[in-house]
Amino acid sequence: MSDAVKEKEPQITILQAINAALADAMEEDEKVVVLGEDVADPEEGGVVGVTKGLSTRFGEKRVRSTPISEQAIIGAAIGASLVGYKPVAEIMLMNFTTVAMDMIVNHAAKLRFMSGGQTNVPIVIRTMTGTGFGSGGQHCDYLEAWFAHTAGMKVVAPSNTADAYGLMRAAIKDPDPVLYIENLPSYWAPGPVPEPGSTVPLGKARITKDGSDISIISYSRTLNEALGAVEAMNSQGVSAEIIDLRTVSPWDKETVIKSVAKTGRCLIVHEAVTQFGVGAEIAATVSKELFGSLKKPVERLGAPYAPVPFSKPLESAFAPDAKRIAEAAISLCK
Amino acid sequence: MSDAVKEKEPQITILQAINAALADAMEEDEKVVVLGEDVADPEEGGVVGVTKGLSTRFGEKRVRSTPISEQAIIGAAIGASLVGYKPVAEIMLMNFTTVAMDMIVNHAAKLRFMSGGQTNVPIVIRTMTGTGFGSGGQHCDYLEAWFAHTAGMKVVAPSNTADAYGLMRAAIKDPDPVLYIENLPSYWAPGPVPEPGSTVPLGKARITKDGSDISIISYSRTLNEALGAVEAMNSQGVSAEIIDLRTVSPWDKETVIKSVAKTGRCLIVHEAVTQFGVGAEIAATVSKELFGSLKKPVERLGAPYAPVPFSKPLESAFAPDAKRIAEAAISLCK
Amino acid sequence: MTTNYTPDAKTQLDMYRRAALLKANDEKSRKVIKSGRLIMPYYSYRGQEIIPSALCSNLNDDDYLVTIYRGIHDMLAKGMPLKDLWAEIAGRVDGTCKGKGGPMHLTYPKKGIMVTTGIVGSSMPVATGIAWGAQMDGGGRVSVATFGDGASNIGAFHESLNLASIWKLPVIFLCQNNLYAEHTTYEKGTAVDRIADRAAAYRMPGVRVNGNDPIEMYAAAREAVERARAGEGPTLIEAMTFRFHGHVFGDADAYMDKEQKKAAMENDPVPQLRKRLINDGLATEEQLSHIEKEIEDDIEAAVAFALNSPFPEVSELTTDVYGEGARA
Amino acid sequence: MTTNYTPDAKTQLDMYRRAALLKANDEKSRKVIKSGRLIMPYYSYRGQEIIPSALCSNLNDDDYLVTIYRGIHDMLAKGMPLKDLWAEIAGRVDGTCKGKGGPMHLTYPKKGIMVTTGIVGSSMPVATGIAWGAQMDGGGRVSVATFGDGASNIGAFHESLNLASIWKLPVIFLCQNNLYAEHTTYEKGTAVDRIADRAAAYRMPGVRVNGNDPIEMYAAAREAVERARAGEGPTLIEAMTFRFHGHVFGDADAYMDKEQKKAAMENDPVPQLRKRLINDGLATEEQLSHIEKEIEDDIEAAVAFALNSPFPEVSELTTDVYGEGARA
Ligand SMILES: Cc1ncc(C[n+]2csc(CCOP(=O)(O)OP(=O)(O)O)c2C)c(N)n1
Ligand SMILES: Cc1ncc(C[n+]2csc(CCOP(=O)(O)OP(=O)(O)O)c2C)c(N)n1
Ligand SMILES: [Mg+2]
Ligand SMILES: [Mg+2]
Repeated sequence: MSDAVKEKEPQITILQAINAALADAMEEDEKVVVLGEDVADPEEGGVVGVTKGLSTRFGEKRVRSTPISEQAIIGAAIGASLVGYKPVAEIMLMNFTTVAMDMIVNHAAKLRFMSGGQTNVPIVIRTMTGTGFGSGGQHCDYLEAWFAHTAGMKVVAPSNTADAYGLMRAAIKDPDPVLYIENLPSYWAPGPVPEPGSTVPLGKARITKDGSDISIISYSRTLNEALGAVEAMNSQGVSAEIIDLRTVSPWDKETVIKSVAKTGRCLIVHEAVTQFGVGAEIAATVSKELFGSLKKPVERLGAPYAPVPFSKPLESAFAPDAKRIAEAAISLCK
Repeated sequence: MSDAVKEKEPQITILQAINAALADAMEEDEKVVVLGEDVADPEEGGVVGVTKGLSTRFGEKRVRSTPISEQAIIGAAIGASLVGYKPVAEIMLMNFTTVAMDMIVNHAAKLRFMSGGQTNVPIVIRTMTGTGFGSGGQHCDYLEAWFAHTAGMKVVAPSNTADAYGLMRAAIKDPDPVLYIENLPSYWAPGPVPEPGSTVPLGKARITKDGSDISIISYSRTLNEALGAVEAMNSQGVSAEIIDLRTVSPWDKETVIKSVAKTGRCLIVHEAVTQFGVGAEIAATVSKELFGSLKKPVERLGAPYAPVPFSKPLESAFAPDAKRIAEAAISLCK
Repeated sequence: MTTNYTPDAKTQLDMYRRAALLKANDEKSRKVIKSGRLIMPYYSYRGQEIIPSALCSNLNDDDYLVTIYRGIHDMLAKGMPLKDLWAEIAGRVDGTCKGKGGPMHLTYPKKGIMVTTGIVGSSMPVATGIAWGAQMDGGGRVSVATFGDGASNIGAFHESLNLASIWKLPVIFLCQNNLYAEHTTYEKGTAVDRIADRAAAYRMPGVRVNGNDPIEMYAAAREAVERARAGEGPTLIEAMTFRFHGHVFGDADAYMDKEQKKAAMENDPVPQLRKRLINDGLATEEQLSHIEKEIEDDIEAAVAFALNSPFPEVSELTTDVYGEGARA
Repeated sequence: MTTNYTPDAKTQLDMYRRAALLKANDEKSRKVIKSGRLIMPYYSYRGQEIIPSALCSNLNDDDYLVTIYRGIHDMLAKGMPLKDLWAEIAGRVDGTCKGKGGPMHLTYPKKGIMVTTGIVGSSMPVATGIAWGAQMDGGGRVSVATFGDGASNIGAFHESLNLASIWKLPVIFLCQNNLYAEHTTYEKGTAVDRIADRAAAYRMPGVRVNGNDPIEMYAAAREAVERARAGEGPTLIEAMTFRFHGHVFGDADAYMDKEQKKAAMENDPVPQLRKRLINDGLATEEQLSHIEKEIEDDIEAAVAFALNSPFPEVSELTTDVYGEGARA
């Protein structure tokens, strides 16, 4: 298909894809409810409008704006889920999960196990994060490693419209708590219109681009940075296979190992701080599983060990971008 | 020195070593203050008595029992530290850090950086955890990986009396926030009396036992389980070098790499869930740094991906013990 | 305090039946633990029996309860079967949670016992959420969070009461004020004379009652339940009581006022209720002895059942982390 | 409300000087952002100037302030130098935080501006802790936490007020009630008619004042400061006000009541104070114009200074994570 034709295809943004997934899920299942700060339409359907229109369409009984009370928000979601609802709760920014960690970690994640399977907590926690808007140290952290380390939680982080839609639909249907990570600067990135009703299975990665020299593993915004690095890599004769993890936990070991077994090189990229980040688990696993057959040590590219800085040049140097990904991949393939 | 002589040396418990470190620090520096639930003597100096005697000796102005308000406890410590105090705050159990994560992660860890170095937060957060007492899913988690992933935090976890004392003294003197992890079942383990005033530098591991076949890296209670595995390993002709990390973050890469470079094999052991745990960072780093020279893939032994179970046989199977450590080490050396 | 809701004879007997069960079960528990037959952290509720007995005389099986580590009295009053309870605290496969939850995480949804939490204050956000579900269902079901006096100082209390009030949720916040939070006295931790007064900060009715007085406690619970069922929103009840045996089994109690404790134990509310029922002619000595004997036998049978139940297979360690069909 | 504390002429002029600075600085900020010369999240405080102006007329340089993302008015009133401020929000090396903190994390300990937080409610626990330090020091210093109406619904509020009261700490909880929390109205989120009434839940004096009235606001602040200095403990002040320009720069305000907003802007408190000072003969038109001109010039100079200051070296990314001598 030529680029010209492609451009004529209808497009929507990631933000719209999430909105559509919520709307379709609510339409299909009346037990799906939405809550969070400013999520209803009198409050403009969320600070960036992800839930816009839902309360008008489904009523403020099912789409509830809350006080600034994150413990109560997650508690409300957990409680309602215990009696048959499928709440989608918004924690406006990922750093604000810090005031609700007890509810998420000690309760949502554990109730199924601690009750011996008598109860379960089918909630989705939507949250957004990411550098790029000069919000500084307390508004941009990627904290997915915490939740991936928490038994009972699932963590997804879409990078495009199809996954944004499909992972949301799957997360809502899932019988367990799912943390759904949205990237703030990517909201307005356009992409193909997802097929209504489509789901993307949790725990399944996607080979976004085939390649033979190196496997680049990423998710969320940095996956697109990796795609942005393709040209630079090609120009140096480096053929990268790019894998979108989509689900950070449980992650798709099989797909990753298979790819790295083929390419012999592995670069893991994420916006979170490298140290003790998600890349560590993947690197440890790949290094072990493919011991003796790797061409190069597994490399990780994440943020430096520092809080997110405000000043633009520092902020720009904080998260991996296409340029640094290309450099790292090319240097690994030398 | 024969065992008979050793036994005559005066001994104290880890609990007493922590208590002595606090008392000596308070004696030396009047800016050292202690706060937490039940920490003063009218409340028995803590639920297990770690802070016993301190308020009687130094006054309830410097040793303050608090309401059950973990956010306020850490906030109080942060605030007092900003104006010149060196608070040691107790969060009774590690799982209760979940209600104070905002204060710890968004504030204590970041204020130095966000203020461009104008302020700093020299606090120590003491917390205890560990399986063994049948406390179930919400009282025993090892969550050190979260804090190790948080830029600005330091994390220590002593395994014996000397380190319990020396790390506490160093943590109190340190200009930044330190999370000090105590293991509940180890409190009453006896050991040599630490030298008054001695410190153990943060970030320095200790080779607890020399060996040539495999490096076992651990900290906190499982370090002692590793020591308990020595006989079984010896009997199979396996000579293990056992390294006590002591500081989990920033961890002593140099000592670990040097040891594994020598032995060619590496087993990392901790009580925390293996997936996305501290062992992942160490395994990823060791695999990379010693790429091509390892005799075996780096192995990790931690808890399964599950909440802590109550039932005794399950609880006993949850955390690595001497037997499983020996098995894993022996199998790696085959 | 309203006095519109005086329990009739049948209800009073029902309350006594529950309270006697709770008392006997606590005594048995401490005996079994002391004997070394069971090892676990045990938070005795002895002295607090009237509160859940009076509460649950007002609840239906499909009303909801979220309780805490010190909550076995609440669960038994709500209908937790003795065998499921004892097998659980013994860590056996026949336990209500297959032995995986233990005494701090007992759950029994069949009787509305939805969550037991070991985190101070965390019963409240969850019970509030359940009440939100109940409100959406429209079936008139009520959700109750029980918690201690110390828990009234933690953030989750504040957020829950505010949300419950704003959304007019059918939830009852039942504070069992036993005057201690672990080793800390009420006064040392709590900057208000009466926790009930905190209700005003949430435009919510708040009432302090003598939780050891069945009539008073019943009326308060009844009023709150009716409010909730009628869609009029939440209530905060502060039920004054006392725990006889320290914070946790093995606690030496040195921090407790000896006189205060002695006085409380002399005013043991369960035998007092018993005496009054007989004095007021609402029950006979024989009737009550018969009930108590039945209870003894049931508990005995439950303990025997529990100790004979097998431990779970070690494979249970990694089940129930995710649900069926979910990728682990 | 007490009326013992009427500000004298000098103090009123001092308040106006601060308020005029705040107003001019906000206007300049929005202009500079609109022009594209600076890019940042900007939370206009326009309309709330009187509150910190009256507060800080009662504070010394060594009193402490912990403020929030919407806090540049608080900082300027407390003495943050314009150049340090502007260079910081421009992300330059001459900024008070070397450009690393930015508009949400401005800090200037030399004037007691200890922390600016972007987390709703988190000013309170930290300010409470500073007050604990001040209490131990015994120097009579006061610590102030400012926060919004929405922040009164989060757990940290509850825990902080309780602890501050129990420990009798010299802290002032200053709620700037601008009737909105992001896009949510006060009533929709807050289950109490007056936040000041929540003080009763902590045995603490609570007062609601018109925060836009310099006399009323001054008196309330003065009384709270004196209480704190005298060791009598904390105070909750709810200062009623209104934000003119939505939650964040760029906010379309569609959720706001047009009439309400129009009325508030017509009652702009800064020109009102100006007018009254002249009418009451406390200042002349020339005097005030002169002050305003000085302010304009200072701001202009600060903006120029900021835009000419270099950006920090990229190596700054990994400094100040740990302190000197500490192992990184
Ligand atoms: C968040 C949290 N902090 C601390 C603890 C430890 N802890 C367990 S029970 C308890 C005292 C609770 O007192 P109260 O709320 O009065 O209940 P009671 O035990 O008296 O029934 C404390 C501090 C905990 N479980 N959770
Ligand atoms: C814990 C937390 N939750 C949510 C947010 C997002 N947020 C930023 S400002 C704000 C509204 C705060 O309203 P209010 O306290 O009234 O202060 P105002 O902005 O009106 O000055 C919200 C919800 C946050 N920063 N922190
Ligand atoms: Mg209590
Ligand atoms: Mg507001």
